[in-house]
Amino acid sequence: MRRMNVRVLWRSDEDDEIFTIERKTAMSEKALTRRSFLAGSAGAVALAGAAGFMGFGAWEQAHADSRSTAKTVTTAHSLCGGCSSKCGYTAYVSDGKLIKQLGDEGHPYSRGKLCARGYGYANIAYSEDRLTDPLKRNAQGKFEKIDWDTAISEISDKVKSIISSSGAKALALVHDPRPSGKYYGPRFMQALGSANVYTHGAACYLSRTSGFKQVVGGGWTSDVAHSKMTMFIGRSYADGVRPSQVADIEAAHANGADLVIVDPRLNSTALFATEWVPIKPGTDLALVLGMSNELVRNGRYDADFVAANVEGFEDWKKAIAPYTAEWAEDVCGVPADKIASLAARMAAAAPACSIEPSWRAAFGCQYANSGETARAIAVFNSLLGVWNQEGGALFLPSVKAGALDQGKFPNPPAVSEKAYGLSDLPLASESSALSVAEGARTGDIKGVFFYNSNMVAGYQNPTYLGECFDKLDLCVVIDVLMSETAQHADYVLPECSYLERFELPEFVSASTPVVSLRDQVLDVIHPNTKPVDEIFTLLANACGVGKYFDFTVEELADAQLRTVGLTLDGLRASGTQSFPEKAFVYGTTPKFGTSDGKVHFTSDACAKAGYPAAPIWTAPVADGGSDELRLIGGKQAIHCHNQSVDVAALMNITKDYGLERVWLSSEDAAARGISDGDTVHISNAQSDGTVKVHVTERLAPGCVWMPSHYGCAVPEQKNAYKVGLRQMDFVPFRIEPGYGGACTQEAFVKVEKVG
Amino acid sequence: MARYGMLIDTTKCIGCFTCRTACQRQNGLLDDEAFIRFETRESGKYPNVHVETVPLQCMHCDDAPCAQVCPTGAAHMGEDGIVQVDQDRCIGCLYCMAACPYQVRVRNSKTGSVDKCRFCTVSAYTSGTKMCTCVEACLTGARTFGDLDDPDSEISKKIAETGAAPIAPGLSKPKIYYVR
Amino acid sequence: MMDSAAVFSVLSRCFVEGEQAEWDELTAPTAWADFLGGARQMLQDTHDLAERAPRGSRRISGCHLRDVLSESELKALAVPPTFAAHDEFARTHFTGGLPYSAVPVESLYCKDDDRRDPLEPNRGLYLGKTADYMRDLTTSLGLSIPDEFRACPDHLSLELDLIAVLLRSGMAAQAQTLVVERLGWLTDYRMKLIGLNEEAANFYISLVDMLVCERAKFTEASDEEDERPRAVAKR
Amino acid sequence: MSFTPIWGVPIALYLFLAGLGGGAFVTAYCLRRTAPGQAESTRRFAHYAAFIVVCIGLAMLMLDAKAGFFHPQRFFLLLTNFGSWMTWGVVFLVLFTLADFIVCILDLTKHKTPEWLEVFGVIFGLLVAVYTGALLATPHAFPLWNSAALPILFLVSAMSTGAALVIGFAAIKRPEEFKAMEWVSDAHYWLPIAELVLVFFLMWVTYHNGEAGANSVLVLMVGQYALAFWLGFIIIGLVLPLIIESVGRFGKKESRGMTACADVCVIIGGYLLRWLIIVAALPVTLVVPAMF
Repeated sequence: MRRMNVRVLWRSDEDDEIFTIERKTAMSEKALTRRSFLAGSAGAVALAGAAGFMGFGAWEQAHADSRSTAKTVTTAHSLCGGCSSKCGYTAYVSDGKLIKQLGDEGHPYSRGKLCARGYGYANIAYSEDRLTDPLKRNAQGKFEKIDWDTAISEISDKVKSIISSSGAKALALVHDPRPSGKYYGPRFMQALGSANVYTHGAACYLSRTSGFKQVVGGGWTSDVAHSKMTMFIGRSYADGVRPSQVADIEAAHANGADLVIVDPRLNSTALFATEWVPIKPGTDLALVLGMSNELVRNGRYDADFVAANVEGFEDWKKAIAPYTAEWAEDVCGVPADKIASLAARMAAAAPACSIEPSWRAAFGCQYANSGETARAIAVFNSLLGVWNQEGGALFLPSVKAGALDQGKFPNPPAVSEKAYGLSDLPLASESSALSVAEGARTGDIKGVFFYNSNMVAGYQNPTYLGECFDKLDLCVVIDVLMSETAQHADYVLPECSYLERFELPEFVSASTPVVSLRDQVLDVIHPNTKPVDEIFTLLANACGVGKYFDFTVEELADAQLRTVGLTLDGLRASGTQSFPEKAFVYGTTPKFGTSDGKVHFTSDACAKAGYPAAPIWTAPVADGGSDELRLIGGKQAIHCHNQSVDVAALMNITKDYGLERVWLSSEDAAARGISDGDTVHISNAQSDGTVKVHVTERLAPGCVWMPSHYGCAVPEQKNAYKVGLRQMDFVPFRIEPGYGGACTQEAFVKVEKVG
Repeated sequence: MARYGMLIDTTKCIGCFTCRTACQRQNGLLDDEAFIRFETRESGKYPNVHVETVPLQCMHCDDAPCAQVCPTGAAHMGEDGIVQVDQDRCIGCLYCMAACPYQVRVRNSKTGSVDKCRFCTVSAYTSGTKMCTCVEACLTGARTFGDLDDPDSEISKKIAETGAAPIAPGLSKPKIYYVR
Repeated sequence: MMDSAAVFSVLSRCFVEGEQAEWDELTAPTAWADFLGGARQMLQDTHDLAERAPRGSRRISGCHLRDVLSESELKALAVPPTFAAHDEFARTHFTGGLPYSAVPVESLYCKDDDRRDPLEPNRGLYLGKTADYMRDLTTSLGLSIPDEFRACPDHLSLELDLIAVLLRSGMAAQAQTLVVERLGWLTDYRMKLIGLNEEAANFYISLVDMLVCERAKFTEASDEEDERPRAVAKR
Repeated sequence: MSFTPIWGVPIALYLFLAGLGGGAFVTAYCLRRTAPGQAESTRRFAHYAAFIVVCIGLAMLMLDAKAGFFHPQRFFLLLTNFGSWMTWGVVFLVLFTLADFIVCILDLTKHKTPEWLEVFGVIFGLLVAVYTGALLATPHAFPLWNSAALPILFLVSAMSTGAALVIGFAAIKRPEEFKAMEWVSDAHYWLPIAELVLVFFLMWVTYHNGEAGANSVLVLMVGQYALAFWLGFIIIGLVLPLIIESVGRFGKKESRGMTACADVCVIIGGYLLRWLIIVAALPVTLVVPAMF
């Protein structure tokens, strides 16, 4: 066998005429071994190229020198992906790497600042744990890479078969709304003819918004910065960080506002608070009733406002008569005189005061009485006539994109029925994702798409949810990392990170409403990952509903912006554009979003749903044994639920400061012989685990506080795997009747010292 | 010749770690390399509890104990009163880490050499280009940076106004003043 | 008998998902025997990679396949996996985001680089410094990175392919520099493959061992005389 | 919030071995003075042992100084800042190792080493032993280190471990020479006592030197390192050798085996002393770190 050899006669540059003599051989496999990824069929370097070679050391030296000189730095206005606030910021990129991030002054949520997650989470783009290709679960249950075409066609076949066998109502989408996701996902489902679109609301704000809806038609924003007094029930601006809110509360503190924290835990906002009112978890309703009772008993409420705007005041007044401050003291542990003083101070500060609407904490979805607590709070604010008053509670305006040309952007026909399970939740303001779990268990739901949602890990009991979704015929997860939910999926479609995608304009409600844009900051790193708009467009085409997606995301964005008098290029340049003509004006009595535009202290819908017509006392359902403690959770400023725990920059903070530790009051710790730094065993019927404990004076006895980010059970997320415990593991599956909340803190656990 | 220093108002520090991650972004630090560390102090008994978070970073001491003990001269007092560590001279003997009374020097897990806060915000202060440094990124504006030798600078006035003082007396002559 | 360039080309095909036709052609009995012969000859070759032995080249200790690979690895090497098996292995292990991912990209495994580049994201992240280097190197040589390798210019297949290209272009000394500088992470990657504890991984482990052994030949040599490779090139 | 020590076993070994080397060399010189010509092979052993032991220590230092390990040329920069004990330490170490090396060469070639050379070696041997303590004592961030007792304690421990090494060797390998080493054995008997006193003094002073000092002592005496401190260092390192020596000295039979065993304990104690002092020290910080 002749050796194929390449002889090079290397002459000095002047007479470089002879370069390569190459012996041609007949064997085709020789040709194969010549073909190269880099140099194509030539398989060799042109002579000119040869001089370009540089060893790593030399390159590093040259590279370092070139790095110090001004490199081309590109900037782009975009929206942070660290949490759902989506703060506007400017990204500075050099040589494909993010070197600087500055919050945009004009954006109402960032106001020129980003938080710890904004900077840390950006490293997700280069993470080793990222999904790089579409995956399919093979026969042995392991995931393996498949190409996009096969994935899309197999998924669309399953979708079509489900539709033909049980109709489009057997399909569902669960998503955590993101600028493009909240348009493309629901549009895809509507195009298929399914109304089953769900958000993460059931594990976040559903009970709260539903309760407010019954009384005043929806949520509000407290004008904290200008308030004389604001009460925070469970909500902590310094833990669930949004830069604008931190600035507001700091301004209020500087102005000497009376800022009260009602929370079993003295959270990080303690710094700005004038008073901490520790309370027995799940009994905020009692406190609010006690205060309301005080207001009415002393006649210290805005009678004119009530007379003009409130329905059912008399019935409500009769109903809450027995719920005095003294009664409340036994239930929630807050002394009666304290309740009276809080009510008096609120009355004195009115109308420049309010109870902050909160977000997830305390009554977003925590207890079986969260919906009723929300109603009572809306009633309390109404008593003081704080709506749209300076320093009170504001219904801020927002701008929506107008209708689009139906030729280019045809809307799919509306779907008549309601989302699956919504009829069982008459009081819910929107569908509850927990209905999907029930539907999957009973077989009504056969196919589910998850976009940007790790439902199994966070919405309710992971084991239970996992079992439900294992029964599905089709489970598709679209995400950036493998997640607990993806572990139950048949197909996993890799999305590129938020830094690599352009998304639709985000209309933000604020005192001066704005529209902001998530522009693309980095080129798509992994070629096989796609942004959400492309993914759903591919799926739609494959499922035969492509005609509703026959446009690019830029065209759609530009069209949406033109309906409000802007252009895409204009918004790209500025990042955030405000609508001064729509700015909020104090003092205008709002048109409440209820059926008749009035405030309802009593609600027939609630009565029909088995709740008292007026929001009076409803107890949380879970009850613990004598030595058991209620398990409550909460956020930390460096994480966004379980989305950011795999990012090393943030997880290192957790490891440096032991932030995964659970908190135990010194009284409960002493009773169990536990001291700070010990390892404890936490257990109940659902789950058990060990974790280090932080014994503190900052927690009311009777409960154990567990940060709600940890306990990742996904080995792929190497930084997060097995760090700390997961609160949801200990929570039995339960849906709050009528409202649909996930009752995330209806669980008691036993805490024992280990060893 | 300026003498730069910083004022940190811990009554505004909510312990949100933004300064730590912003600094890592601005200076391209490793994920486990933090130039700022935090001490949290709880005092009082339930329910009257006072909470304080104190961020600590290189104080750029005028009599830098680290520079005194560094055998290779890597740690040295640079111009404008900013203590610098010459990464090409440091052998990673960690003696400066032992000498630093505030324990704010970190060893780079990849190169083994020691590094610390570089007062990088000085270029923002002098040139006006916006940077995501600890001073500019802090959500509550707890930090003020400036020239201690200039009586009219914001920091000098604030120190006079608030009576800010070093975090602990007698350890060294630090250039970070705390309002607590 | 295959020469070193062809051996590297074949190796570069083994660490990436390919087409059936190409794989069958590679692993056809004659071709594979040819490859093994070429590999054995390369490993035992006591000279530098440069075709022309430079003046007074020292004896480098060649290593034989037998003393490098264990029994099971030798067996795995003798019979290459069928296309179906290779495809299955590639589609479960050469893709990112899974617990059993073993994506052969240097940035994810490069160990201590001695100087910290302020803007280089940390180890365990794609597009590290070695990726930038491979991107700049290929462009300066007039070559181009194919789009499917956009996220990983320092993918093992590209590194091996570049070595083969350099050998074919008569730039053997540079090829040797690449072998020494760019394949250092394979010991780290080998542990990852072993961590999979899968029978199918033995084939790939044996290929990696072959490369580690080949590199070892030059690392002892190049440690003694740092200047050697460049001296040859300058001629 | 627990505190992770700055240095670990490599540096503890380095400090211990540097002291051991210095101590062995000094013991060799004492033999020259007190038992001239009667313990030559033991003296040779002491010189060789000192050289090897110090080299191992230096290797430990180079290994731990990772940035230097990657860039060996940077070690030459060590002689930049003469305000730093480490620079002086390098000077002493280099000179001591040089002297010891020359003495070893002379021993090997059976030449007689001039007394001035041995005295030169002894001076720098002592300086090396003291420098290891002074190195830690300078920074006042760590109360446990920042006390005058430390350099003297490290010096005494160096001499004690050095002597133990030499005597232990002689006891086993050179019984006849061992008998001639009366003076050195007597001196060696008192060293652990001095160490005990110094340790007590160090603990007492540090305990009253601020919260961090008190905590460092508590971590040593009742905390995480209590076992290593009491059993390892105090009992095995100091008290046991004292008992054995006392029995041997004031009792009836002088058994060489027991002496060798006591010497081994002293050496173990010497290492544990360095390791404990390094890992147990807590820094002066604002918030009292978790004690245990």
